[in-house]
Amino acid sequence: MNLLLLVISAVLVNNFVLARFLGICPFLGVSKKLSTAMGMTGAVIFVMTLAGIASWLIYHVVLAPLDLVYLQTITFILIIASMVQLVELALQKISPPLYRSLGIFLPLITTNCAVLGCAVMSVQNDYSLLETTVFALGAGVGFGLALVLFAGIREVLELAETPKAFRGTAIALVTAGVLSMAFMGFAGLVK
Amino acid sequence: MKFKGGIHPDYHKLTADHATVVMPLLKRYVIPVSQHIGTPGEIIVERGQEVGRGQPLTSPAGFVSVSVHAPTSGKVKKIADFPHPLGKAQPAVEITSDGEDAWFEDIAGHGDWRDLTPARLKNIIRDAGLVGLGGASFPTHVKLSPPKEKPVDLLILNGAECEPYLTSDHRVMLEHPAEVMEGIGLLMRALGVRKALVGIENNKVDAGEALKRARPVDLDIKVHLLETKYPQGSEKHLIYALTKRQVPAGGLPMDSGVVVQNVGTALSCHDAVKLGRPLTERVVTVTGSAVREPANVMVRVGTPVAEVIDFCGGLTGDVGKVIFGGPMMGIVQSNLAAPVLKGTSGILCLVESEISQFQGAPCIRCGNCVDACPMFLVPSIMGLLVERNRFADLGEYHITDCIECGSCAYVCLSRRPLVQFFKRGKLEWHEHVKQLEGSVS
Amino acid sequence: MTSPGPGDFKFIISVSPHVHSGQDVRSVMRDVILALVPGVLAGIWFFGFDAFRVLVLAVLGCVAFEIGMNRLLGRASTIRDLSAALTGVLLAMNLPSGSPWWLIIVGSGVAIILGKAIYGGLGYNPFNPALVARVFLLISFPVQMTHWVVPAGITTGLDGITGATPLGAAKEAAGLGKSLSETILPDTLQLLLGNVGGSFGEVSALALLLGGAFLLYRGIIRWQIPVGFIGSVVVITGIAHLLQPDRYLGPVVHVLAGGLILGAFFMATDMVTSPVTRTGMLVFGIGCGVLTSVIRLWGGYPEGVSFAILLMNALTPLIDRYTRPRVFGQVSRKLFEEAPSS
Amino acid sequence: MLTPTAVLAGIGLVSGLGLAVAAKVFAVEIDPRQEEINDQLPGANCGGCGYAGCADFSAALVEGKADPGDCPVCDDATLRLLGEIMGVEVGESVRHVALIMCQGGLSVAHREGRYNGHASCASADLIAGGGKLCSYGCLGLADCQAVCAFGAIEMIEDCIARVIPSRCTACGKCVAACPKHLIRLVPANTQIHVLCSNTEKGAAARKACNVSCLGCKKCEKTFEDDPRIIIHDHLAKVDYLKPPTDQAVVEVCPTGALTVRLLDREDRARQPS
Repeated sequence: MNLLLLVISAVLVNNFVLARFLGICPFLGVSKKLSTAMGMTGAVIFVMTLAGIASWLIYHVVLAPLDLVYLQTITFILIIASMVQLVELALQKISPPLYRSLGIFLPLITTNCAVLGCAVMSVQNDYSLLETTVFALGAGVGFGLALVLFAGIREVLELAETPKAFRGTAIALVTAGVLSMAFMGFAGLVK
Repeated sequence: MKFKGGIHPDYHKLTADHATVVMPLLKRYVIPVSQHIGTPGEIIVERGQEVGRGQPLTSPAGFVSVSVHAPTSGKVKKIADFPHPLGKAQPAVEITSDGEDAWFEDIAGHGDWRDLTPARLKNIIRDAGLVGLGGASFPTHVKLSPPKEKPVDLLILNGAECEPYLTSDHRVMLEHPAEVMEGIGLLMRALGVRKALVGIENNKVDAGEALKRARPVDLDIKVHLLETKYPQGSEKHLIYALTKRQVPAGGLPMDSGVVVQNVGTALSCHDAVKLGRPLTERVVTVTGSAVREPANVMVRVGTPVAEVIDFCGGLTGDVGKVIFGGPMMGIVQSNLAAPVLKGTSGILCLVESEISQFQGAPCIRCGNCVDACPMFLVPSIMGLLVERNRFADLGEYHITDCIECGSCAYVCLSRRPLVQFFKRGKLEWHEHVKQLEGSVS
Repeated sequence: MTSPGPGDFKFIISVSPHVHSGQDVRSVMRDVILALVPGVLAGIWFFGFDAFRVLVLAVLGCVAFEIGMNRLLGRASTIRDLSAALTGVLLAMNLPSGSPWWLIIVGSGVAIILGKAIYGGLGYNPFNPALVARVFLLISFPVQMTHWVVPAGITTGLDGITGATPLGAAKEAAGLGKSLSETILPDTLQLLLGNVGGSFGEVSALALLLGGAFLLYRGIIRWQIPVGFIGSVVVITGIAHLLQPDRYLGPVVHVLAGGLILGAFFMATDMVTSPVTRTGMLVFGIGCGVLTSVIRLWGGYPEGVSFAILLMNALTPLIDRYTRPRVFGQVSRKLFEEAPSS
Repeated sequence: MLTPTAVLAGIGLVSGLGLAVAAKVFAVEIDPRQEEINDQLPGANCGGCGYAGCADFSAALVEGKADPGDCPVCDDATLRLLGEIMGVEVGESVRHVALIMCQGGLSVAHREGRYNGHASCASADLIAGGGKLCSYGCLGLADCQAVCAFGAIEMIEDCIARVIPSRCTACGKCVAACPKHLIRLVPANTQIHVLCSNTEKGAAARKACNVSCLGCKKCEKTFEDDPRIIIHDHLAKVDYLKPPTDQAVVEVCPTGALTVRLLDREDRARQPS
């Protein structure tokens, strides 16, 4: 039962973007077009889940026994970097248009604090392997939900007569603020 | 007997009970060469040549083309660019009448249409320069010859006349029911169909009765009264209301086995076959509160608008717009020297208080236009996309299916010039598709 | 008089159509304000002069901020279209009657600036301005925003004792694990008339239903959103009530209490922030209902209507995109082959 | 101390091997020149060229979809180098500037009606030509200004636009945007121009606008031996390959359609004479 609560918490209540404010730069960078947003969501969910599992394994099989816990962050980044490189190579082959539209933001996932945050959090909260996978999947879906929702709004905002000073990222940040205010409605949903 | 969408404008049928009045012969007529959809004909007369009434002035260039004829007997004064109601000045033949109004000697009746073969009928119709009088002015003989792979089993006569103010079709049906019915018969024979339906809005019950009484015994023609709603007269929606068949998006009526003709066209076809007379005059409703004596006038094609308005008492001081056609789809005129064409169903002179001006305020997404659109498009977002030059996304919103009926702009709270956005959007979309095909191929 | 020659006659040159139904933004906003009058009067009846103070301050605040922003952005004045006034009235109805004056001014500022002007004015704002302000205030000033005053009626003067709203009481009971039967709850009639705690505009369900019916009759709002909204709340709270009657309030109370009627008929149906297609409106309504129920039944806040509508406003662009009607004569969804993709 | 470095090295090694295998499996052949070009580019991924980043721009360059000049950041030396790699001749011979062939502001031209609709020339052009008596003239609804990325077009009066030569980079966007096709790219060193596009006969042109070209051929006649201005369709056209140089010829024109306008020195457009 608490797996369901874990997912609801990761997707809605403590949404990685709108509640924990992690992964903001791809959130702003890729949300201009809905199609790229969906592509990015797929990539992030894939990387997050794999990175979550890999970092749990590395932590519990290698670091903990040899009490090298302080190496946790550097190893997680190393794993995430290689995961991202893998995705980049695959994507360039499978769908070049999506690769081109994601452009600079695909390699950016390496330093994306949401992915690293998810790995570190699942270790800190001492989740089991199953819980880590579910939590990472939920975090990825939450990130995707916020990103797709936000891309929908931004595409409509493109048609608006926004005052010159607020065009582009400024109005996006304001809208993201109001969106996170709305997400606070879910506070307390998970006891 | 209904279609979804559409609006209920107030109808102002001021001239519904005015009998048709014939305009006297004038001294000068200007007959534009291009008066129909399709390639304009080549001019076959020269300056100074004497012509009889009904003598062809141009010969058709290709299949989708018909000729134009002299409205009266007289001399060809000049062949040059004259003001045209649909935009820039275009080539036209100016004729000064000799006062006799004598018919061209070759004009002769072809007897009863029942003994003529369909091919012969179509030739007579083409030579008489017949086009749809509903406003689209598509050459009639082309509509009557659908390709083999598109079988047609039904002819529909459009007597809806859903545009406010206009009453020309109403008068034609009331004053010449027998000729209209005969005309329908000959169109059925030319098209090779055994069934015909006449669609009339139920604000013209007297016309419906007149037609029913005049139905020839040997013809299966049913007259149906439809709900008075704009745009009932749009071909796709008239077909749907009468037969529940849906013309496929981007397709033509013949794709659903139907051909639609205007009741005025049926009358003109009858005159062409029985009396051998080409299409040189038609009933035009001259109405609106900016013209002193609104009337239904039998006008010769090529009569300058100023003359027709003069005949109806001239314009009042505070005229705001002079429009060819109805208030919903009519084309605004800036120069009253432009002549009446075959497709002109009305001359509408509106005072400023009757006109609604566009403001182009931002769209507040109220959804009125989505409810009103008879093609079930989303005019609010399409308009916004055009306004922001986002033409590449218009295909997804099916802009090419817009019939520019104006229902959306009629109910738009922000008075946005939606039909202008869609006219522009269609041009830009076709440009975009051409570029894509260019770059892909 | 001889007809004018070419050129010296100044006709208006425009595209068709040349006539119009006569309805415009101003007439629609005026009708909505008219429909709110019964609700406002009921609020003033129950909460006394204080409620009227909130109303006036909110409307003046919104109009003043709108004038200021128009001037600041060098835009033509948009006061005539009454949208600022309407936002003011709706904002006032979402605030407790005892709200301090500065809270109202901050609310109006947020509603007009953050809610509308920053996006370029009416028509471009993705979120309902009044609700942006209400949620902003609820999160920033929780104490003042939940300072409910027991309705003492205009005649008996005002005494500032606080009384919980029905939903608030139910939430506290659930929190402490007490069963519903022990907590004191107003009976349905009081709920209907509005003799209960709550924001000054949302209490009298009867008055608001009257206004809502007027809007539906005038065709200003479509039935899809209110029916979808209230319908889904009734269904979900109904099931929850059946499963655990002592923990969850019945559907009737859920409908009449809190801001549901005000939200469903006046806030969710705000044209600019709700979908344009009928199916889209139904999806929007049901979405609002589901989210409201989820927050009310299991969430932290007693009242979920504002959050639900804001979240569905965020979803509206996606709803618009995926609930486009099938074009007349379009056989398959994909009849119109896409232009060759670049 | 040894174990942490060993662990890290181990993980690094394993990942590296995995990626090496993946690189083979997902190999995508890239044009060798693309690498070379990519090194030359500033690598700022600013998107000024309209592509998602420098890598994207170099791919487009190789496919010939873009030309080196598109990159606003590269200096001339780099542009020339890119040209050599691509084997394409780069650089411009004579600077060109956009010129609007119309002077028909409402102070000189007449309206045929009051236009009411979408404030865009291309949209207005669809409705009875836009409501100006001269159906060839500028509608002044700033389509060109909207599309000019360098702010080089200003609306100096009702119903007429004018190019600011010093800011114009001859990108050609305005030429495509004008529905009346009034804008031409002309060499910046020319001074004498026929600023009119009306091909109607003299009488009609004069009625439409006071500064219209009547096709009276007076200017054509002053160049008996080597023709520099040609009359075609009642409209004079300057031959920009062999432009007239003597500014005195302008006095010959009865309406002022033939006029002097210096295109290389002005920074602010002068008010119409």
